[in-house]
Amino acid sequence: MYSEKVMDHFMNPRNQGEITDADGVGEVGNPTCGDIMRIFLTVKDNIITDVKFQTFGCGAAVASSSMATELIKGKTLEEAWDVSNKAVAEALEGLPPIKMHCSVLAEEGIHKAINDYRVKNGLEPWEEKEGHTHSHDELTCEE
Amino acid sequence: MASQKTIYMDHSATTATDPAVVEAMLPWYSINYGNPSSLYRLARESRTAIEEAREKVAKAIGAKQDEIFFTSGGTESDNWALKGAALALRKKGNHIITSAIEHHAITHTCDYLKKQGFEITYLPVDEFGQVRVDDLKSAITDKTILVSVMFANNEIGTIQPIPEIGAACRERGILFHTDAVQVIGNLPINVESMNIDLLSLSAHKFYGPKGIGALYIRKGVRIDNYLHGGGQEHRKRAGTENVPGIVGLGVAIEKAVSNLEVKTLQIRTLRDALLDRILHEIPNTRLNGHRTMRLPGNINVSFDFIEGESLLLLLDHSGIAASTGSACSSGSLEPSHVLLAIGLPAEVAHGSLRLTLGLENTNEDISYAFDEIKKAVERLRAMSPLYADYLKKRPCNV
Amino acid sequence: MASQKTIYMDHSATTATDPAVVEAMLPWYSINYGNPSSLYRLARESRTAIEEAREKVAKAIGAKQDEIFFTSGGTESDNWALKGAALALRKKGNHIITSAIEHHAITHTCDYLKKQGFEITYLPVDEFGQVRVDDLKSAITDKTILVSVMFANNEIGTIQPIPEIGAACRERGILFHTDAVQVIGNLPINVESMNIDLLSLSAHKFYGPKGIGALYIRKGVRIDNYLHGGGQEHRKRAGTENVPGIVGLGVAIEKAVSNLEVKTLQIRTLRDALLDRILHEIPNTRLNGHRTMRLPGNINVSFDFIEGESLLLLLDHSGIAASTGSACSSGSLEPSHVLLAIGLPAEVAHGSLRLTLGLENTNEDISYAFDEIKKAVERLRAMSPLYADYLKKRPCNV
Ligand SMILES: Cc1ncc(COP(=O)(O)O)c(C=O)c1O
Ligand SMILES: Cc1ncc(COP(=O)(O)O)c(C=O)c1O
Ligand code: FES
Ligand code: FES
Repeated sequence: MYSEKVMDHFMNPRNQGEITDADGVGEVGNPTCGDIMRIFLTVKDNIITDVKFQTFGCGAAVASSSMATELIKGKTLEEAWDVSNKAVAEALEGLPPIKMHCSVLAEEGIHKAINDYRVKNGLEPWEEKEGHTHSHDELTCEE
Repeated sequence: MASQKTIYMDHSATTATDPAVVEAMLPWYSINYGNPSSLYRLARESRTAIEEAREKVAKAIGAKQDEIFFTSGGTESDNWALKGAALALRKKGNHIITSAIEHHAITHTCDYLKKQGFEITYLPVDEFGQVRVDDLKSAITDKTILVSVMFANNEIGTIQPIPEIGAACRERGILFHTDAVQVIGNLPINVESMNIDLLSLSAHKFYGPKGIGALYIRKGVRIDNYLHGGGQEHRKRAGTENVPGIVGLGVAIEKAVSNLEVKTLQIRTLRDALLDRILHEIPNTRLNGHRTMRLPGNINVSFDFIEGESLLLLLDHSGIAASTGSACSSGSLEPSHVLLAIGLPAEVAHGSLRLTLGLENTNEDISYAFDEIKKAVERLRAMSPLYADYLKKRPCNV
Repeated sequence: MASQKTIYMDHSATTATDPAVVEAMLPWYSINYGNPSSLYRLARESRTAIEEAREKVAKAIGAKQDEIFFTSGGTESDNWALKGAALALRKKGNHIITSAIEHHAITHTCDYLKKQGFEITYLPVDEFGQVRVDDLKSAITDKTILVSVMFANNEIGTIQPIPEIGAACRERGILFHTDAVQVIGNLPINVESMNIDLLSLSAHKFYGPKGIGALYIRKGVRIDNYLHGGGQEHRKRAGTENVPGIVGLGVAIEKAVSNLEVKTLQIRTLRDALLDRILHEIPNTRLNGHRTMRLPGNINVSFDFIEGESLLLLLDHSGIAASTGSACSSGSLEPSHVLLAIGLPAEVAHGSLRLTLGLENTNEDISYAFDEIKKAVERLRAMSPLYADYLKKRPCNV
């Protein structure tokens, strides 16, 4: 179901943890839906010098968090803002369709963290996309 | 990458076909391959084999041979029982009672029947997953034609008060179906004394092959046919008989019900050992389902702060095969309707793990599995924002 | 008592499972037994095996992989196709067209649909068993939602003008289903060029296992689900997948469609040899069905003055496995509806013999079978009052 890249990032998550004195923190998701992602940023001169994540969620959510933090580390805030969920999914060599929203979560978490930083520093927040939702399809069954 | 040994703890999903069962099936593929409906010797052999298997199934549940009809599995049996009874009794009424924790083969069939104009009552269950017989009694109306309550649940293992439910239905002259797919080889069944009119079973849950099952239809009970066509199964279920599958089901069920007490004691002992360690040695963990009225091999626990699919992935990496009620593993992003029905908050349902033990599990499996589960839970908690919050909120950071 | 050697000439009833097919199935019973819906490695292997088999089935009929859905056999495929299409399109119309010579899996499903308010037109067939495309065209009304005409008949072997029927349906935007259960391994099929929307097949007719089949559903065609429950088969067909059966179906169909011309030429040559001898060397004998538009292995002949069941018993005694359209062998005392539809008087239908040849039949089988058939016919005629009358009425007693 998952690509090798997803499994690698799931088994060996990069940048997992907490930055206690983070410059920006973003939290997205909802425990009811089974996913919460928290992104911590350290920003110096408009550049993300450190990033960490905490995630409660599935394999795709963990791998997306890990990959997303890799993708934005060392980037300017503008560059980081433009890292889309598609880019995260592609870097992971694809996600099952039903799991795409887990990468959306990563994109939104980064946006929230960047805006948190901006607001804390007296800047206008950038415009975020609409909040993430799970597509509540028909029920399926395990076995 | 991952370790190659598999410790299989997902026996409620399916079981390995017993090699003795496969052995018994083999001649019916390429040697005695006759179509049982034909007239010649080769065909007569197939017919005899089918009737022998039917006898074994009947015996295993206290039924008579001509009350057993072979199907393609539990799903077909459930569909047939419900749709067949509903259509046959439509003139008498359009009300069907079932429970909130049935398998999807029942709930989705009920959804379909609802679209066809039937009214469905879903009985609630208590926090342990049991239907209250009084709820059933008060749900019955003049229009009630069918009650379908599963014998034991596939996720949390809770066993229902089947004889009492059966008696309540019999008293009111209402058909009673039970999905016993999880029960063969785990609990004794007697359709007579338990007042069961219709019963579904599926071979692959008790070391038989996949794709074969049976429906018990009590003599005198008339339900509509479901698969229309040739005159097989006494004109009740069309389609060329899956002879090897039927033979396999026969052998598997005969084995499954023999020595039942010894086998289930063995499994229950292992189960309890693993369950106790999980509950006592991993904090913030709870048991889902009933403590005693429970399938012998079933463990269903929730670990706070973590999500089940990630847990399964880590366990798979350690070679442990298990299951979860988390939405994230379901392809539909809805957590298990069973866990919600026993009152679990969605986020707790997400952190559920089901381990279903079987005949081949050992003490070593249990120790190994426990260690791996503990490590995996700790690892996932270490990355969970919910756990981080919990630690911060605790009076002292131990 | 009876000779122990069996000369099997009933391949349209079922076939021996090819030992290579059984070989391929074996690991999926006790080694790779994972439930394909689960998450772990064992389950992923099953999933991959299923998708590989699906690809093989798709390739064999010119379809795409996601257009193939596994079922428990031809009967389920037929039931699903007809009921699923009828219910999905009920709002558009309630008229279904089929032929007078379909398998009971179609006709009895149509009977059921009729009770549910659908109107069924049974197209007549000509004396050779073929539907006339003009009849079909004029039977179509504004309410027609589905046409189901079998690709080739199981009793008389007649092949229908499927591409023309498909084109006529496509032109009017009407769904076209064909029961191709008898056709795999006998004729090339291409669902694209033949304008087929739905197609049923069953593994045990082409040296695969019993109890497994498939329904092809053209992309974009929406029919209702039939077996409700779990989310298997892309949420279209519930039930734990019969993994060994599916693997067996895949291997069997791949073999069945390879070298098709060589194999069918071999069978056709044997068939023609036997058929010619029967028609020329046994008097008062006639061929039922079409001379050329006919399944390569099919012989269906009527012997005047005798009854088919007795003939089968004698042949069985000689070790020959065959079939008849006689009422006396059917358990229902109705002679074959197919033979009646091509205009055979009931008494001639009673004297019919079906021999369906397969890959393992040899020249020796043919000679032996011919001799035994001739002897058996003579023996039965010698005791037949009809034959006695006939002899008396003839101008001279040769
Ligand atoms: C309780 C219950 N009912 C029905 C089924 C369906 O059986 P099958 O998958 O054999 O169709 C299952 C398992 O899949 C089950 O656990
Ligand atoms: C033309 C035709 N359709 C359908 C079927 C039913 O297939 P099955 O017996 O595999 O269900 C058969 C054979 O039995 C057949 O010959
Ligand atoms: S976190 Fe639920 S599906 Fe990814
Ligand atoms: S003669 Fe006996 S059934 Fe027809």
